[in-house]
Amino acid sequence: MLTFTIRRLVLAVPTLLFISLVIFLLLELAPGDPMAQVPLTVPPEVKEKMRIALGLGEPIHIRYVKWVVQFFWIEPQVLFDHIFGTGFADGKLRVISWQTRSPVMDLVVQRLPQTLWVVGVAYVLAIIIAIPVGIYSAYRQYSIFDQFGTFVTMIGFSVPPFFTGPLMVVIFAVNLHWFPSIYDTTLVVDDFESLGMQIRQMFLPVMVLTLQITAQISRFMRASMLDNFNQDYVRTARAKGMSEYTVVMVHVLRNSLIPVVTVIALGIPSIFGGAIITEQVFAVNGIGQALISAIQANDLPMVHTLTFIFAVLIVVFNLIADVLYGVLDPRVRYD
Amino acid sequence: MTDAAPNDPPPQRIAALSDTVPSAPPRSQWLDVWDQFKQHKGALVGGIIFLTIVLAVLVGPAVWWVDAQYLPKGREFINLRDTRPIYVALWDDTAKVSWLYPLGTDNLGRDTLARMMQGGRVSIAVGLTAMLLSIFLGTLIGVVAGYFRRLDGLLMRLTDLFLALPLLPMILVASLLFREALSKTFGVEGGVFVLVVGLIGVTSWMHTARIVRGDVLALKEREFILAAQSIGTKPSKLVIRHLLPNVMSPIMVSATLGIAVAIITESALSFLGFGFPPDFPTWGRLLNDSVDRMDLYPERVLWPGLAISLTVLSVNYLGDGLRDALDPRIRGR
Amino acid sequence: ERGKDGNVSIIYWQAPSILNPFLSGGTKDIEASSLVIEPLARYDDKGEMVPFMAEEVPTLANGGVSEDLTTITWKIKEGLLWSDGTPVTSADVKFTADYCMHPEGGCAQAAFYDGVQSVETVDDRTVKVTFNQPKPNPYGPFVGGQSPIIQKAQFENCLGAKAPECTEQNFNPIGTGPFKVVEFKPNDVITLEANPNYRDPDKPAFATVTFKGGGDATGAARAVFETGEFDYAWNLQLAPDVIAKMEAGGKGKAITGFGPLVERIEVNLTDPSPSLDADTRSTRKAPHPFLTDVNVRKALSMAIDRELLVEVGYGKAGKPTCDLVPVPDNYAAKNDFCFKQDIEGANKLLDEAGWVKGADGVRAKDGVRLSIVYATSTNAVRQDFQALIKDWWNEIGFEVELRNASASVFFGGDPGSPDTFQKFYADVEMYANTFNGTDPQQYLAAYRCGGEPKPESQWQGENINRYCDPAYDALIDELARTGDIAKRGEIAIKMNNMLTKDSHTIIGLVHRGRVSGQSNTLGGHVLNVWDSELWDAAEWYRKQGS
Amino acid sequence: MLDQPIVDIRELRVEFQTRGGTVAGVENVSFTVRPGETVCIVGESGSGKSVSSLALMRLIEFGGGEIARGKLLFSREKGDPIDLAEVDQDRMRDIRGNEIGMIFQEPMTALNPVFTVGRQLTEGLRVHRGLSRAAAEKQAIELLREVRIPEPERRLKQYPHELSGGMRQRVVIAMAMACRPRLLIADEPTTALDVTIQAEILALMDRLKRETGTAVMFITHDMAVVAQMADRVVVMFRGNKVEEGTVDEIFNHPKHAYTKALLAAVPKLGEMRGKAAPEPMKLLGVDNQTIAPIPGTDEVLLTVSNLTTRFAVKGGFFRRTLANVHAVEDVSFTINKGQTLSLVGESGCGKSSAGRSILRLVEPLSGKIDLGGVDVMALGTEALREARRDMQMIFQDPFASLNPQMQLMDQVAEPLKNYDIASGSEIADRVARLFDRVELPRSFLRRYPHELSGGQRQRVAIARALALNPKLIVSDEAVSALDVSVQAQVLNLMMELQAEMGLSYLFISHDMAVVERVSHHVGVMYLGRIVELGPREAVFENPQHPYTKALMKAVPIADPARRKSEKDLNFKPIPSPIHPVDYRPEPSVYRTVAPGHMVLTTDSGY
Ligand SMILES: Nc1ncnc2c1ncn2[C@@H]1O[C@H](COP(=O)(O)OP(=O)(O)OP(=O)(O)O)[C@@H](O)[C@H]1O
Ligand SMILES: Nc1ncnc2c1ncn2[C@@H]1O[C@H](COP(=O)(O)OP(=O)(O)OP(=O)(O)O)[C@@H](O)[C@H]1O
Ligand SMILES: [Mg+2]
Ligand SMILES: [Mg+2]
Repeated sequence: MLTFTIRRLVLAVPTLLFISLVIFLLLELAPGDPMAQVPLTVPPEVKEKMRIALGLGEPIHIRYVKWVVQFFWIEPQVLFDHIFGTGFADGKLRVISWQTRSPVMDLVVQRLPQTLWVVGVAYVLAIIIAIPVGIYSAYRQYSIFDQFGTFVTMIGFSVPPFFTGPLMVVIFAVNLHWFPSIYDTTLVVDDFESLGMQIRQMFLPVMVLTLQITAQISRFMRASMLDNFNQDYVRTARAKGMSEYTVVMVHVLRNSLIPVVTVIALGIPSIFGGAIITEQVFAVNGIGQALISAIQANDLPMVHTLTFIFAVLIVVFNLIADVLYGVLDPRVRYD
Repeated sequence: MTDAAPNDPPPQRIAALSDTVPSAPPRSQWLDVWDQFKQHKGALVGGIIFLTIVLAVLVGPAVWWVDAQYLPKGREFINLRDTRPIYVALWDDTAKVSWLYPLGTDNLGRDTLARMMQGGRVSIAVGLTAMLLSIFLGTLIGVVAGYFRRLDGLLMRLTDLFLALPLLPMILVASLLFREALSKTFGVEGGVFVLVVGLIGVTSWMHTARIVRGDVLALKEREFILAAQSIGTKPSKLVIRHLLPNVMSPIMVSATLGIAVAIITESALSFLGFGFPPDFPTWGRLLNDSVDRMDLYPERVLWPGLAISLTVLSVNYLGDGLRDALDPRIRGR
Repeated sequence: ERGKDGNVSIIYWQAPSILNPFLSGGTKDIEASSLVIEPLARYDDKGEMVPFMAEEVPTLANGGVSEDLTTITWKIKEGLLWSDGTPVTSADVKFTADYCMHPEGGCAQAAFYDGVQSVETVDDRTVKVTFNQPKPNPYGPFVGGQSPIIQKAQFENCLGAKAPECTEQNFNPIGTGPFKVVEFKPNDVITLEANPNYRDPDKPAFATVTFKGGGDATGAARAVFETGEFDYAWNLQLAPDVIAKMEAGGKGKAITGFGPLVERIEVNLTDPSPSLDADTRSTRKAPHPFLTDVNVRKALSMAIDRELLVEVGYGKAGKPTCDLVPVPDNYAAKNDFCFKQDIEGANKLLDEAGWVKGADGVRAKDGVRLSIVYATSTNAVRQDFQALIKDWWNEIGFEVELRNASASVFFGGDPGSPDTFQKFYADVEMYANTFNGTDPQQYLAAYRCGGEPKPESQWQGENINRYCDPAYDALIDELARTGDIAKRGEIAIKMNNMLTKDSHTIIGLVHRGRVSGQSNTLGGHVLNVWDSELWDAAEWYRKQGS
Repeated sequence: MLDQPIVDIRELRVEFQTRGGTVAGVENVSFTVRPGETVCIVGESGSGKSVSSLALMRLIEFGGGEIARGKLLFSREKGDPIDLAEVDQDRMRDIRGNEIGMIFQEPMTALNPVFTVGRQLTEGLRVHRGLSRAAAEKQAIELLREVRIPEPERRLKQYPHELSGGMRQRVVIAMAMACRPRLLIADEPTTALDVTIQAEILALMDRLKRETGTAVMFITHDMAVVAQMADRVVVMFRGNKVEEGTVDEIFNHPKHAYTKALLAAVPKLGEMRGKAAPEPMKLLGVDNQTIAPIPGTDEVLLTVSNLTTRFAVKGGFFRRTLANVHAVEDVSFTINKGQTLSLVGESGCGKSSAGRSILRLVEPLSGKIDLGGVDVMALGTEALREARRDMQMIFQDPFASLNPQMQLMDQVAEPLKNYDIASGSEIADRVARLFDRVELPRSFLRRYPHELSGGQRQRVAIARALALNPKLIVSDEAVSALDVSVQAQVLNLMMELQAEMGLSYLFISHDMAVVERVSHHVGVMYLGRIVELGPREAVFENPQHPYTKALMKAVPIADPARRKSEKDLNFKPIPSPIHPVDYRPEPSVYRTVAPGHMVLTTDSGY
């Protein structure tokens, strides 16, 4: 297992380098220009100077190598410095966003809390709801509860967030005034009142996201439980005189969770990636919003870095999912 | 006691090989599929709804009296724009309604019903074809990765790559590279159609590929694959005859989800200006255009929203039923 | 009394990403930073100059501007302090000029320093700017929201190539404005508090400002008009009926003002046909097959119902216009030849010019069909306009293909993209443009022959429609030489008419105003279209009884 | 007390609701089990044996069944008998695992794969006996000892997949015995196991029964096992009990026609003694059956020499080969036209690998394979495909070797299509004739594999193998999964085909009685090598190698008079066939006992 993990990790390095190169070339090739948001009143010569100041004058391979050095060598040093108070990275040029002229990683660190609060909570909530729903739907297959659950989850699949999002805002924020329509990222949670505020402002985006995610996970859970209910060991457990609770919640559940857990692990990168549309609708300025605004502003270092971090997460969580599978299922042995 | 049992058979060949199940007359496979399909109420209803929608968008624009692109002229424009749907008259008698425009008109006086039908054509066509493409790619890559061990690592890393690629820049690049060439070959709208379908397909095959690969890996260990090899089945035939039918059900699931994703992605593309020409309605565009006026004219959001959701919903149920019906093991039950 | 009114919250749906206007041309950034840093003088809501950091506005009359129009001398207000308590000196002003004029700095506002030969400090409070030629309008440097003064002590180490590395400075500039930054979260939210060293001890009335960015225009409008979460929302580009409905929410109202922003259609005088090779396509080497016919262009203009466009797209925030320069009064031609839609007339005009309708309803002459591609950026109102205008043009026998590109592509200058407005791979395109301050000289000079985007200039250039007329070029030069205001107005109007009324190369559509949303409880604000909208933030207060 | 039965099943009827209507799994069954007695329930597959026992456990409800009629009287330790058909599930839970223990058919799947053996063993103890964890574990170790599992302490911490099939089945038995039930239901506990392990398990159950006095209800379709175990026998047929009696009565004086037929179908070791060539079995109820010996020819069809097949065990960082599984090690033999060579041996000894190597379905490492003059080892991909027309394979598991998604017609037609032998209507014709040949009704052509019984499926597999008119058929445990009665029919079919068409078989099996019936020659495999090879009568009547001798002893004989006792059994666990990369095995050297009868002299590891 350990060699498997290390092997995959080592193999991941060239993969990731390649991915970063592909993303870089893709972004280079993409039409669009960092000057797009500069008003038309700024004359073209000035814009050209600004481009050069951004480093766009240099040839493409040099820019890529620079980025690689900055991302893989200097940024880790910064992190190290930050933790241990050393000064390795002093004076070295970090990955700088074109929009804000500030280090991209600082922005990421700044954005992460919101994203984690909203998308993360939605994910956790969805898991908490989806698993019992999946279990019960499978246990009482074709019951009213199951049919209803299927219907609701299908709805969750079918209704796009750019439809539900504004609908929620109009109903709950505008007409009922129950929740704020704009997310306040400056809110500091330090007492019950501010916690209440935080919950209120998270409520709508979390609800929209939860519906979607719950739908997916509970379908998986149900299918997995159904598979396992037909297994022989279930009969063995019953023959031992185990209560239904033990049979379902211990024997079947443990087995059914194995594939579901890996599905959940594979979904985690998307938490960090943020939910672009939901963040936009509720003005939760998280990572997703940062990415979309960077794309709109053609802020290549930012887009490149964010997408690459996302790629790293995908590769890593793919690996984690595989390893988890091995850990949870004693039959699976990687070598 | 046992000897006296009434059903004591005379000495006979042990009839293990005779047909124990009352032998039904042989019948076509598709009849069986249909029979099984009918059992699934949700799927049946879903299928009917989906067919109705398809029929409506196919035939609708041809028979409906007003063209989706038609703009009223002059004074008429002011009179006709922002007509409410006819049902609004039920609770609001001051509302501007007209029987000629049962779903009302938009802010330029175009008939919402006509646009809904016209838009549905595109949305459904895009949804179906993009799904087919994505399923094709996903299955191809999944099967190849699962079947040829050598390519497995490479293809799975490719999958990671595609998962990580940001959609928007991809779209920009693709339209930069291919739009002109495509619109030369297929015409403006055709070119965009091919582009949109291609993009959605190319960016959404990864989950299918993963699932198919997993299943193929497991199937490869099954004895009937070995048996097929021993009777001289060539690898290509092996994949088509033996592997593919056995991964059909996860593919069906991916396919139904795929239509949903494709319809929704198309809307997002229209919204960002990468899709069809702006005067070309699609459900996604109709929805996006009217979100701003949601509290003023809820119907303009509601109808396209419902149309998208209903299509996706019915397709999901349809897929559920089809999956059951296509699996002979379930069908037999 | 300073700080008595607590917090004011502002929402910009485009979030500011930096507070240094020299590094970003973006309006959102300039406006956000205007709460903190100020220029020597600003334009007020009527477009007249008022001193801010300066004692007074230097003019020929008061001797601040030299007779030969080559120097201007500014004097800083007495006892002016930076928010950190240090005095403002002429060295800061000179430094600002050095900072922006540094060749490697990529300063976004470098155009304001055009023609500046030197900036000298005469004494601690006096600076003299010398131009390399007479400047009839010497108010470029240090005037207006785009050209504020930064502190030398803070930015000393950020010159040239180092500019982008100074994150702390760029996010937290020290200024003389009514507020100072507490925390800046790029692209998200800025928290500010009253500047303790602000020159008027009673102002600002608000102790803190929350400046939120992000979301969309609808959300911002809703937050001011309907939910009352915010006091001020900027640039609400929404359809008039949407705004009207939201205003019914009763928490705030929309305010509008008209600057020189004009939504127009530019007609491509060169041939954008894809069959041409990249070096000739849309360049002056290939004249347009039919748009070079003035009758065709005129017909295009005549077919448009501008009143209807305004009603559909802008409501109170727009007026029909035929001009390129709609304001200020001195420079505005105030044409009205196009206000009445005349489809019949257009048809007649084309008939007479020999363009005859074919079986498919499309006019043609000598095998040339009136088939046009109509491009613009992606934006709901523009798409509505496209639909309407296409319909009208169809009626006069044009075949129209609509195309739209994301604003980030359309307005970005990527020479690799076929969709930029500079490349103009379309027959007509629609967008809006404006000019800074009150003087259109630069704006009109854009249509100089040879200044068009072309392959040799990496498709950069301002003469978008490839207009080329020696008479016009002569007028450009004349305008640059003329100092007399009345005379300047005459020349500008003539130039405007050459482009619009006479040649219909530019088809004016809508004179667009700015719409912002203001809460009913916010007082002291006057919408200013000539400078930063937040120019009077020091005067803002909370209305009593609310 | 002794006279009072522990269970008294009266007129039991169990129904299942299916789409096609109500199906009766068991129609009318009554029998009793008395304390300390072993009652064997026999009958063909699908006759309702499992359903009856599940009904008794009231587990049938979870499988969609319903007890429609009848009484299931169970006398509890204290108090009056109760009718299990009536009690509620809560009460049942007390009885299940506590007073009635059950052992299931499939040791591979009966254990929960994600819990340790210890956890699964102690679960019942803690629920029913209220023991603490530590006490339960102590007891569990005791139980594992009782079922003779070596190193019980270590086993507790292991997961089911880490144990061999035999050990797993012992764990299942220990689990069933944990609470000292008064009745033990064993549903085909040994069907999936090797002869040797089967012998051990049977001996174990017998001992446990004697030591604890538990009553045993033993379900099987193997008459040899019945002869070994039973005190009384209940014969079931199509959901009904058709006969009941002591083991002697049933074996010596069967009354019911089915019982007679069943007994006739059982191949008995030693039956062929003195016969030179194999011959089909006499089956009851089949008229004008011609039973003639099948002599075969002396012409050599297949020559295998020094065949070696190894599987690499990869691992480590660079995925290098760390070790090899020596599955087939220096194996040589020949098969004549029209004759059968059988390979016997324990699970994992390399029989399947040898068979597959010959078709090159797995790539042999070295050796020579010559099929009627064709050097199979030298062929390229296309030529190999061509060569496979002459050699076909039938696989062990009729469930797994047919594609569940394809109609039978297409599956049988597939080889014809692959080699473009026939097209269009001719294919349909030929397939239909093949179906006739293997005696399947033509109405099955359009069915799917799951709609057939195991025996029927295996016939389809045979039809598929026959489609190409091959010269050699490798039959890899082709009858092991089948009912005796069905097995007899399939065996007869295969032999008939051999007589008619001059087919040669490489017959792989672990069932000695079957092997004796069908083979001309026999090879005994152990750990990848053939330890003894010779004509059938030589190997069976004069076994030389110690392993062959042990194997012969383990075979249960379908004769209650010849029961084996536990001490006859003496098996060593098979050593691992995995060796490091640099391991060089010695070549196989044989001693000739008699002409054609050879015994390995190289160390075989036994
Ligand atoms: N869940 C079920 N649904 C429908 N029919 C069933 C079900 N389970 C068993 N049956 C039917 O009940 C009958 C008896 O099955 P049972 O499993 O008892 O046979 P068996 O004697 O144990 O056979 P085997 O030797 O193959 O285990 C069969 O005809 C079978 O088809
Ligand atoms: N594909 C493979 N990869 C690695 N090892 C294998 C493979 N196939 C078989 N083996 C190993 O080779 C040895 C011989 O296996 P084989 O299947 O030939 O035995 P067998 O005699 O047919 O047993 P059974 O009676 O259980 O079918 C076993 O130890 C097995 O684990
Ligand atoms: Mg059974
Ligand atoms: Mg085998």
